[in-house]
Amino acid sequence: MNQTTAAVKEITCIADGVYSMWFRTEIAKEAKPGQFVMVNPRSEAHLLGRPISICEIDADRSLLRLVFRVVGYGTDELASSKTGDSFTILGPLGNGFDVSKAEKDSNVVLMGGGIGAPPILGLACALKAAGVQKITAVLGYRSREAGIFLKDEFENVADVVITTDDGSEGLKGNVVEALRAKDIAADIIYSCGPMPMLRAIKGFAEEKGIPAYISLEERMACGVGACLGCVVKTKDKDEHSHVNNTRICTEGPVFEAQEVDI
Amino acid sequence: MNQTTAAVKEITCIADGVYSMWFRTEIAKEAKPGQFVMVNPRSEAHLLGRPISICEIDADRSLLRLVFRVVGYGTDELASSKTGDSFTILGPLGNGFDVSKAEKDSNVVLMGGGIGAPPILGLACALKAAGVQKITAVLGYRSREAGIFLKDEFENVADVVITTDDGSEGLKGNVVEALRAKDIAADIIYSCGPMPMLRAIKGFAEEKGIPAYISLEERMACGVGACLGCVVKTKDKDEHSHVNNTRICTEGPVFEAQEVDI
Amino acid sequence: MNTAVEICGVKFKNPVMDASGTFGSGMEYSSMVDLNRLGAVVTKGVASVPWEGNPTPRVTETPSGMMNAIGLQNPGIDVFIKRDLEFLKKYDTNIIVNVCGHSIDEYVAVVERLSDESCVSMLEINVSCPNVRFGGIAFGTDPKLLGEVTREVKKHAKQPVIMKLSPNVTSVAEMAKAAEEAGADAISLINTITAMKIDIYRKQFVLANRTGGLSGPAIRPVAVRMVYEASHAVSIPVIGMGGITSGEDAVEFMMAGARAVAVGMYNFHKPTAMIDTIEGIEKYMKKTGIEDINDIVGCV
Amino acid sequence: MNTAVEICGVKFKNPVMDASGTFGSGMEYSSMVDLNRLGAVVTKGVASVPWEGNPTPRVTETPSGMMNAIGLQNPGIDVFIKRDLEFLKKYDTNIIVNVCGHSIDEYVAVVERLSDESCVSMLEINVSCPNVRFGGIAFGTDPKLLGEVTREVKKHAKQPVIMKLSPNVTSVAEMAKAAEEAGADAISLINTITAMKIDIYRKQFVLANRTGGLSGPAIRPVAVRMVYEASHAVSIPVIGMGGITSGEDAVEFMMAGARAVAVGMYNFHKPTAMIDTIEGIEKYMKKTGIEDINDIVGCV
Ligand SMILES: Cc1cc2nc3c(=O)[nH]c(=O)nc-3n(C[C@H](O)[C@H](O)[C@H](O)COP(=O)(O)OP(=O)(O)OC[C@H]3O[C@@H](n4cnc5c(N)ncnc54)[C@H](O)[C@@H]3O)c2cc1C
Ligand SMILES: Cc1cc2nc3c(=O)[nH]c(=O)nc-3n(C[C@H](O)[C@H](O)[C@H](O)COP(=O)(O)OP(=O)(O)OC[C@H]3O[C@@H](n4cnc5c(N)ncnc54)[C@H](O)[C@@H]3O)c2cc1C
Ligand SMILES: Cc1cc2nc3c(=O)[nH]c(=O)nc-3n(C[C@H](O)[C@H](O)[C@H](O)COP(=O)(O)O)c2cc1C
Ligand SMILES: Cc1cc2nc3c(=O)[nH]c(=O)nc-3n(C[C@H](O)[C@H](O)[C@H](O)COP(=O)(O)O)c2cc1C
Ligand code: FES
Ligand code: FES
Repeated sequence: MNQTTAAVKEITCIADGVYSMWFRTEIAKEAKPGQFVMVNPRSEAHLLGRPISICEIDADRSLLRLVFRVVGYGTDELASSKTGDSFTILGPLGNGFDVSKAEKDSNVVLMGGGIGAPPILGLACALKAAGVQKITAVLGYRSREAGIFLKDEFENVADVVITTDDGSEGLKGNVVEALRAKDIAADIIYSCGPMPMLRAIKGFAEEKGIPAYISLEERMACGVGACLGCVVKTKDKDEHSHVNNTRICTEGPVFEAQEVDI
Repeated sequence: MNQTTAAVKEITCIADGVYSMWFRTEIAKEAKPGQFVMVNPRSEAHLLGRPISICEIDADRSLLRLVFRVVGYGTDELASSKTGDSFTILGPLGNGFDVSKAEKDSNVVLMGGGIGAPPILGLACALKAAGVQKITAVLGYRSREAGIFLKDEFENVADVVITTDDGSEGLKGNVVEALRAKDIAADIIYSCGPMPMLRAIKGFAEEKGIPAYISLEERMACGVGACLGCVVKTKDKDEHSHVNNTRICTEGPVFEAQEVDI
Repeated sequence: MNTAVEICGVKFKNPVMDASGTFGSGMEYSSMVDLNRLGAVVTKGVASVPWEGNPTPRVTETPSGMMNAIGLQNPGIDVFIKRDLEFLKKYDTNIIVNVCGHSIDEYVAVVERLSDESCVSMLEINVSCPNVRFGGIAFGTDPKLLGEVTREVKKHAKQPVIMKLSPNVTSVAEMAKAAEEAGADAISLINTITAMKIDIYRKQFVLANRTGGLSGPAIRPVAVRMVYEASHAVSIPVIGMGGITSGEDAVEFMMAGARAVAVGMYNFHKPTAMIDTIEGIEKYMKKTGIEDINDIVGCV
Repeated sequence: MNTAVEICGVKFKNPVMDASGTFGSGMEYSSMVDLNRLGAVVTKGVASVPWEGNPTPRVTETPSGMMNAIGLQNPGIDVFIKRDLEFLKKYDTNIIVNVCGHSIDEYVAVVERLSDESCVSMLEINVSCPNVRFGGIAFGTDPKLLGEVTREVKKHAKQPVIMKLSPNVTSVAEMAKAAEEAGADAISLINTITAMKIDIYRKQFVLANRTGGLSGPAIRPVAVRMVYEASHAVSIPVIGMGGITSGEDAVEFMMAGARAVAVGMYNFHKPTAMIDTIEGIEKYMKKTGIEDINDIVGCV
């Protein structure tokens, strides 16, 4: 974990308000899927780093890919940067997805909702590299018009099922509905996306008695476990905090769904 | 007077820490020598405009030249800008130099100290254009090493006398000493520079019984006369404020030396 | 879509005005800002006689804000009536006169002189200037003194009286209540927060007055909190200010409980800040389907 | 060149420490910051039993600052002694334990549990957290209560006691005096300023706790003023904080009267902020020819 200056190598708009960015940074050498970085805005008036998940990692060339949606000041500033611009980045942060939980012959289901898809892509690549045979990625988007991003990349490493809210591409509905509708075999689920989706997945996993690893979000200040800003309620007392609260930035952002109270 | 976006047309370093910048802006059409603009830093954490004098005006091509020394955040940000960058600028502000006070056949002496030289250059050009015959510019700098900037431009429109603090170029000493040493005839003085120099000029003018117009500086917030931040003590009650305080940004920055209490 | 608000029977075409001292008497900015578009023009503090104010430097920048110690320089009420009111009268907007004094008598003197000026819609009593000794801050930090000055001013005022509160207190709710109980028609807040900056290379205070008042976006979260506390403590209308830069900021203050808002130091950064704020409020209303701006007041 | 300072007989290799709650117990940042270089590590507030803290969201950004309403979540003194103190002991730096409680008894319980911990150099009593009801703010805004808690804590404390003051008061000088008179060995200030942010699109408070404490560069000028006022009101040492980002900021606080300084939320922006601050102080001393950092304390 380190704070370094990272230079923008490439930035492209890949869907309505969604940008893909490659950064050159040594952080790539340590990073694993599901971890994230804190990107500091360049404006001195905006002092908190923005947590962004790592989408893809090219450790050999010290490259990190981030994919993000513009929602406010920081992501807007990021989106308007150019090749060669540099940002201060802290990372890699968090636990990341534990690839070893998936057996080589497991039916692994990855579920990504909207801007939750990017970290799942890095995971899919890592699972594939680890020799996992059966990877199905169920990806939910708003609509064809708003953009079905990262589909091609997912198709390289997984069987892909697309859903949209309005049915304009793939199945209509959410990713859990798609899982049921298509009767997709799942021995283990990894997921990232909006809270209602994660809640549905938690319910599904409980019902089926399978493990589901979900990546959570919360407002963060430090990103390293020092400020206690980013906690989520837990079923059991957390080992570090000794209360029913755990730090998303440190013990997470990935949790086994049944452990957290969402 | 207006606040507009101005694009950097050209920026050059002309001496140690001193930059010359041409901006494309409609403000050029209204501006006159001795007036100034407020340049807003681009960082949201720095909200007050930086007052910078107008050095040269090219009204036809809507160009304004500013020459400034890097002393803090705002000037540093300006200095690191590039052609095409844009800044928010408010102006033209202040009264400017009154060229009509100089008769065509007066011995006009211009005195500029360090970063006080730039506004005097624009004045020299305007006096020349108004048909004034005898213009002597006495310019004081730190040293040859620190840079004798704008000398060539002054030589196009005036007789130039250079002084340096260390004698490394021209006369050693300050501009008033040079005036006396060279026994330069002066019917009227216009000046801009550091406070000790302006005080010396005020004394000299009083002694000789000639008018001296001096350009003052003070911390400013609004630049337009609204905040009352930038006052200077006056001999008589000021017409606007009805106390012995006048606004440098509005009634100044140029004052007849005997009117102000410096 | 309705953006008009009413405060103490005075109608404002929109809830946006300047914060006293940041817009002169409107004159200085009138070539860049159409005063007719403003809910009101609030004038720089005026006293019974001319005040010199503090020595310079009087202003300095701070992170996302600024400090000032003007010291209430003003030309006195006579000149003010002849020149500034005469100028402002021509515009179709409310005139709110900000009043300062060193003592209750001085406040009352100004208020009395203004009692015949029918063009003046409201009076704002500045009992919270941190930059003048005995210049208000004592009145603004002691509920008893605040009550006294409010009562005396109310006895002599013909126009509705707004008491302008200081943020430099333990409980702004208590101050708001003291003003209300003493008869204030409205309150406005916040004035600046007392602050200090030191030039470490010269080893001296940056402002000649040593301390100055902090304002700007930096203090907005404090201002919103105090507007919320004050407006929940009283039932008279509240005018909110402190770091407003946009329509969104204005809406935030109104949701906290302000019936109207004032833009202060941001006018220096952007002379059209108030116009932007008015247009920003309208844009917000359109986007969120709000028909009447009064519906959002105190809605959180 | 001497950067060492002494506070209540405790020697600090330099005057720079973290502000409680922004650096955990040092552990989290220890891979990026060499704790041996710090004047002290000040730990996150600890209570007699584990506290859950507030619901989320607990933090949000503001112009040149941030707000937090963590609500003093902490694992309780037993775990703290076993884990955090055990960890910190290994480093060559002072350990200052920040203590919180809902009542005088709770403060005293923690202080007593720490009395045998010889590795603890000082205690900092947080009577100024604005984010916990009965969690200190009352003690921190009423001079009488502040005096009481100070006296009780002093009765049981083996280490020198720093009382941490709230900025949410009319007179911080009065509070500083109350602490001194009741026997405090030192004071530290400022804690955060109570603030509020509203999400105008959701029409709700941004923080679950409604209000939160404002910190960061935005409040630095207020902090400098309060450190000046407090240090001129008492003769016990003052530890200054509020928006420090650099050696220059630290020097400003020391010139205002602080004998040592703490870096708070800027650690989040830049984990090496304290190291930068230490090096910045040394650079300033070199540049200006200051031999002993103690010479600048209160020099304006
Ligand atoms: C672990 C983690 C991983 C994330 N990964 C991604 C990703 O890969 N791609 C992506 O587009 N977004 C991701 N997000 C969400 C992303 O952090 C926010 O969209 C972003 O911080 C918004 O910043 P802003 O300045 O544009 O918005 P503003 O609203 O201006 O931000 C104001 C403040 O709120 C915080 N904030 C706002 N929204 C969120 C949010 N949803 N979660 C946490 N903090 C927020 C900001 O960080 C900032 O401190 C992730 C969040 C977390 C916690
Ligand atoms: C009417 C007028 C004309 C000027 N013309 C020129 C010029 O042509 N070239 C030039 O190099 N400088 C000029 N100055 C000085 C210039 O304004 C300052 O050097 C500049 O504002 C410094 O800003 P900063 O952000 O770099 O410094 P910082 O120290 O970071 O600025 C902090 C604050 O102090 C203010 N400030 C600092 N120094 C001065 C100063 N000397 N006068 C007024 N405000 C100051 C800044 O505007 C800012 O608000 C002029 C000043 C005035 C009042
Ligand atoms: C330069 C300046 C002068 C001010 N003068 C006055 C004044 O005369 N009377 C008054 O009541 N408030 C005065 N104020 C306070 C403002 O009206 C306002 O309450 C404060 O600045 C907070 O708003 P802001 O953060 O938007 O600037 C002044 C503020 C500034 C910056
Ligand atoms: C996230 C966070 C948590 C804090 N927790 C504590 C705490 O536990 N005890 C305490 O006395 N102060 C706490 N504070 C206050 C800081 O120690 C400090 O007084 C304040 O933030 C001002 O300094 P700054 O502006 O440099 O952040 C906390 C501040 C922040 C930002
Ligand atoms: S963001 Fe600070 S503990 Fe997680
Ligand atoms: S800078 Fe505001 S009056 Fe001159």
